Amino acid sequence: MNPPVATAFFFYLLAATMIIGGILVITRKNAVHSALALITALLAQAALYLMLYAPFVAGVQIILYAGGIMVLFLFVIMLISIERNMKERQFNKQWLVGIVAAAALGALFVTVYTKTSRGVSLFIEGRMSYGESQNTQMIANLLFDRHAGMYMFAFEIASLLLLVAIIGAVVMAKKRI
Amino acid sequence: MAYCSEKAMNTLLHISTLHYLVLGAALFLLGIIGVLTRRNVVIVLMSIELILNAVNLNLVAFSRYWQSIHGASALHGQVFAIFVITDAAAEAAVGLGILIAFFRNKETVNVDEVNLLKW
Amino acid sequence: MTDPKTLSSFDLDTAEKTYLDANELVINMGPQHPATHGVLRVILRLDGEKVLGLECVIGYLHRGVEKIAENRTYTMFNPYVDRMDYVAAVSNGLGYCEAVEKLLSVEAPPRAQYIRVILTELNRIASHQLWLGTHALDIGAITPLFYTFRDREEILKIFEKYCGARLTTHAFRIGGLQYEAYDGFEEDVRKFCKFVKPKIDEYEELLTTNRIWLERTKGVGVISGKDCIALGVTGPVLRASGVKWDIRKALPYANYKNFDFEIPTGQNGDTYDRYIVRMIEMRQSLRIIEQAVAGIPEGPIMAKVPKVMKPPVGEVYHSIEAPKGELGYFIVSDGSTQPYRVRVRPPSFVNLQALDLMCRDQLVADVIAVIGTLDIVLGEVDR
Amino acid sequence: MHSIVEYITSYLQSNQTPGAAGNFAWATIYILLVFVGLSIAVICMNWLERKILAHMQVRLGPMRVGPHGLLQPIADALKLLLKEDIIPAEADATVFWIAPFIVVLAAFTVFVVVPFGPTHAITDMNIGILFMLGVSSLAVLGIVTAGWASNSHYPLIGALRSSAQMVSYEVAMGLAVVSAIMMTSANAEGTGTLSMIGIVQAQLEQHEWFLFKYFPLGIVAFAIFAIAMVAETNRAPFDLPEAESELTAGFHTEYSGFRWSLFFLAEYSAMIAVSSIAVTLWMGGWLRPFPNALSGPTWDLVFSLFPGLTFLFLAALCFYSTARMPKHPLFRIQTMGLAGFGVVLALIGLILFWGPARTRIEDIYWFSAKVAGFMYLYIWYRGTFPRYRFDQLMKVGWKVLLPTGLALLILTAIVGMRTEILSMFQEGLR
Repeated sequence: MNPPVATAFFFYLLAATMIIGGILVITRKNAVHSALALITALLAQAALYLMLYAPFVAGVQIILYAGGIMVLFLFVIMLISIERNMKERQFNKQWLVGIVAAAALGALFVTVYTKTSRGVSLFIEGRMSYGESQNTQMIANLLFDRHAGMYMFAFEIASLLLLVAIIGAVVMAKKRI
Repeated sequence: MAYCSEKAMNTLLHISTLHYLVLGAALFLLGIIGVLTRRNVVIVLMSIELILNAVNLNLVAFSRYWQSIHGASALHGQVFAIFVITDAAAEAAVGLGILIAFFRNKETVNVDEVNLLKW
Repeated sequence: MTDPKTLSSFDLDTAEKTYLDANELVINMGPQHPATHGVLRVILRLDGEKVLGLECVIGYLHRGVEKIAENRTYTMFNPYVDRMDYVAAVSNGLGYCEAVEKLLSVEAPPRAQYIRVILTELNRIASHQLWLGTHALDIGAITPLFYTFRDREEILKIFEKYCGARLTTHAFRIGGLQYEAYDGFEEDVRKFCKFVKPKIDEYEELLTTNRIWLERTKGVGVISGKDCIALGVTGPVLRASGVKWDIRKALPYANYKNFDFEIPTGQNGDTYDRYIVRMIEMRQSLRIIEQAVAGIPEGPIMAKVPKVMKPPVGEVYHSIEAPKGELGYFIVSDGSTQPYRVRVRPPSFVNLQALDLMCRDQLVADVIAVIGTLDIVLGEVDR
Repeated sequence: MHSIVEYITSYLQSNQTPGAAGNFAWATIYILLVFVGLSIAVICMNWLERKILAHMQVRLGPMRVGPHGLLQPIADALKLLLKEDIIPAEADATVFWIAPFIVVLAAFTVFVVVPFGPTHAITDMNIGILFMLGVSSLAVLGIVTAGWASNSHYPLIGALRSSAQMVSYEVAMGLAVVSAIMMTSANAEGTGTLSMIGIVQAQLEQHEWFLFKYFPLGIVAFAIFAIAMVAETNRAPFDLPEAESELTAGFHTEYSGFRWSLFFLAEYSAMIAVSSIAVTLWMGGWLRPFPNALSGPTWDLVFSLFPGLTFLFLAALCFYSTARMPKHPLFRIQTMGLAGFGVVLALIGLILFWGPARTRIEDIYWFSAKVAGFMYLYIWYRGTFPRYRFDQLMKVGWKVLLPTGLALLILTAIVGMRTEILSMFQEGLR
């Protein structure tokens, strides 16, 4: 069977964008550059969601992460003057701990992912149509439907969490309460 | 491509759930390194976003895997991803609020200097 | 009464020091800023967008008009005053001529007085129209600017026909007028009055009940009558704060006694009241012009004044109601052909003092609105 | 070779968008067509705005370059391209360089899902409207970074203002959009859609524009959107980020030449984009007036004549102006140019009467006509209103539009579910 070159090409392109973006996020001195790198990574991830037949999550990713949260980040970076901070040391002395911890975790992931049962990887790809055109409706059914919706309670809890976050953010940012 | 077996080539080119999981793991590790080593709180928060996104990628990839087993309407992973994005929004709002309050009092954004419970 | 200490509480050095404070932002507005009406430089101390204080830096247009007066004869200095408030040159000339006339103890003949009033009031309308256009432009409404300039053009045409100049008119002479009114002058003025009345309604239609205009001007740049008096603020700004003080009525000069007109006052002393006061003033000016044109007498236009003026030793202060406020001339004569000292009390300069007080705790955008509503002309502020 | 031709032509028989049909060749052609059309629309808009605004303000506007200044936008574009591209010494050069491209990309990418007709869209997405809102919200990133990278006070304040403004108005905008999307589910199956094409088809099936649905809820939602979209595109009376009397030019103060023209391009295409959303959601998208009441072949023919007639009318205007041109040798070339322009317009009009062209162009014509109406509104606002102050702008967004939007959302849900709610009550009573 011919390997699906287009899919592989786009996957590796987007994956490379994400990895490079991630590396830039944690290495840039300037927080604005970090934020821009993170935005690039997030947009690449939205494209990966589309490749995974999850258009609704991709849309939410763009509108909330790239258009909302990251604007908030940029806003805050601009409110606090960063010139002085940029002259300081950027990394703390825990880099050894960081590398070790990351290596240990990486080893764990590698062992899990390469584990096979009877010569077949645990996570093979099934081949079927995923009903992309009904994606949004199906997510809505899971969230809101009176009979099939099992996440309604979780949804309400999430909205409560957002309310708490709003109040928390207002209290934190206010100078005089 | 003599040095690359056909089987390995096949594994590389047939994008499966595993590929997404590896990518997610890599992003997760990058986020961990960022959180542990950076001093700038803003970048630490951004690394946390990176970690959350790695998790999300895994969730959506699993969702697709789950769909291939349980039918098209088994979108639980995607619903989880949406909840995680909600949490990320809440976390960013509160985290940045704390950051602004901190900056206003200490005139710095270094996470090392957050060593008092009260100021 | 506001404590004068609080009025100007910071200088450039403290501004430099506070620059490092993250909560305070020091912004320099001007002298090449489109909204400062010329070369005014305003140094703003901001907390976010809130104004903590500001300082005006003036003098970019200083030409030493008062010093020049000491080296010119009384007649020669007359054109210079036109260059102070170039938007209302006729009023400047009137103030100077009347001050010297007072010093010489002569009075212009009635016909000259009437023509002087007509031209001055026309100039008041022109000045207010220019103010309205630029003020509305500062607040973001582009269209009134073009409407007011279209109609101001008619006034300038009358000036041009009368004395040949449009902006720096040099219309009056000490003791009366140089030129007799041209043929059809009265007809032109009458036509203009008829023409401009609906146009003023047009401006008001665009702005007076416009929600955004109301929100931008109501409660903005509030100043109380007491503060106005304490700072010496005059003109429409003072009247909008509820003080009924107009030199045309209070200390009548020229022949304003003969005319029937009202002095509009506001209650709140905010930008909107100042706008309304000026709009009514335009209509009242039209009323004065109509009465003056109807009652214009025949007769000479020049009083008997010597060719070489040597006023007796002494000093005189004479003030008139210029479009922007009280315009005063203090002239000291040492008996020679040249004044010993001329001191001008320009309304814009004095009114500008109130800017700091009016802008406290307002937003940056309000500073623009307040500078506009003070109706300053930098030629007059800096002289 | 044959297969390639077949591949390209195969799309023509299908009644899908090229994206949905999976035909990359036609998708590319559509992308080119849309972007070229968009650029032409922006150029026309530039000329029209200057002329219309000028005539509102008792002036003539551009008159020198070409007859009635018709070539002025081209002259301006040339000037901007040839101008020196200045990057301030203290600026962050990389970010300064990238920022305008972010804005332009965000403004142009949304047109991927704009439906100019049932098949005249680059693609039809399941999440169409969400995609449009999301991508258009990316423009704020470009504006913020542009202001920051300039490393100057005025652009920074302008950028902060605009980011706060766009983020706040997105909320109200989203609420209004959700209420329109809810209306799409008022059918037998009770399932709505986020697809742009689906939304228009829902209006066709429900026999009314969502503007008039559940009167007055549709109109209120539309009003919220219409206000929010002006704020979203930073146009008068919400043009605070570029309030020239306060912040000189706002976030793009330090930009010049080509990069500045990118901001300009992005602003106008964003205006067209949000107007397209409004037209699609509330005004029936590509549908001609009264598609159900005045149906039948006669009415179809009558309405399909409109595109040609419009072009003939424009041509007539051109000929009228030609007749009124000054009869002086100096104006000979201009007069001939104007006449030639009229002839071209008339030819286009005549081509549009030809059957196949008529049917294919009709949807695009009605869509563009509706969008053009919104564009005129934008210009009209600019000629009429003063500018809001920043806190007042926020007050309008958060204290007026947001609560109204929330109430509207709940009311729309209640009205949409009224039969279910009634039956629930009856069950409860029983």
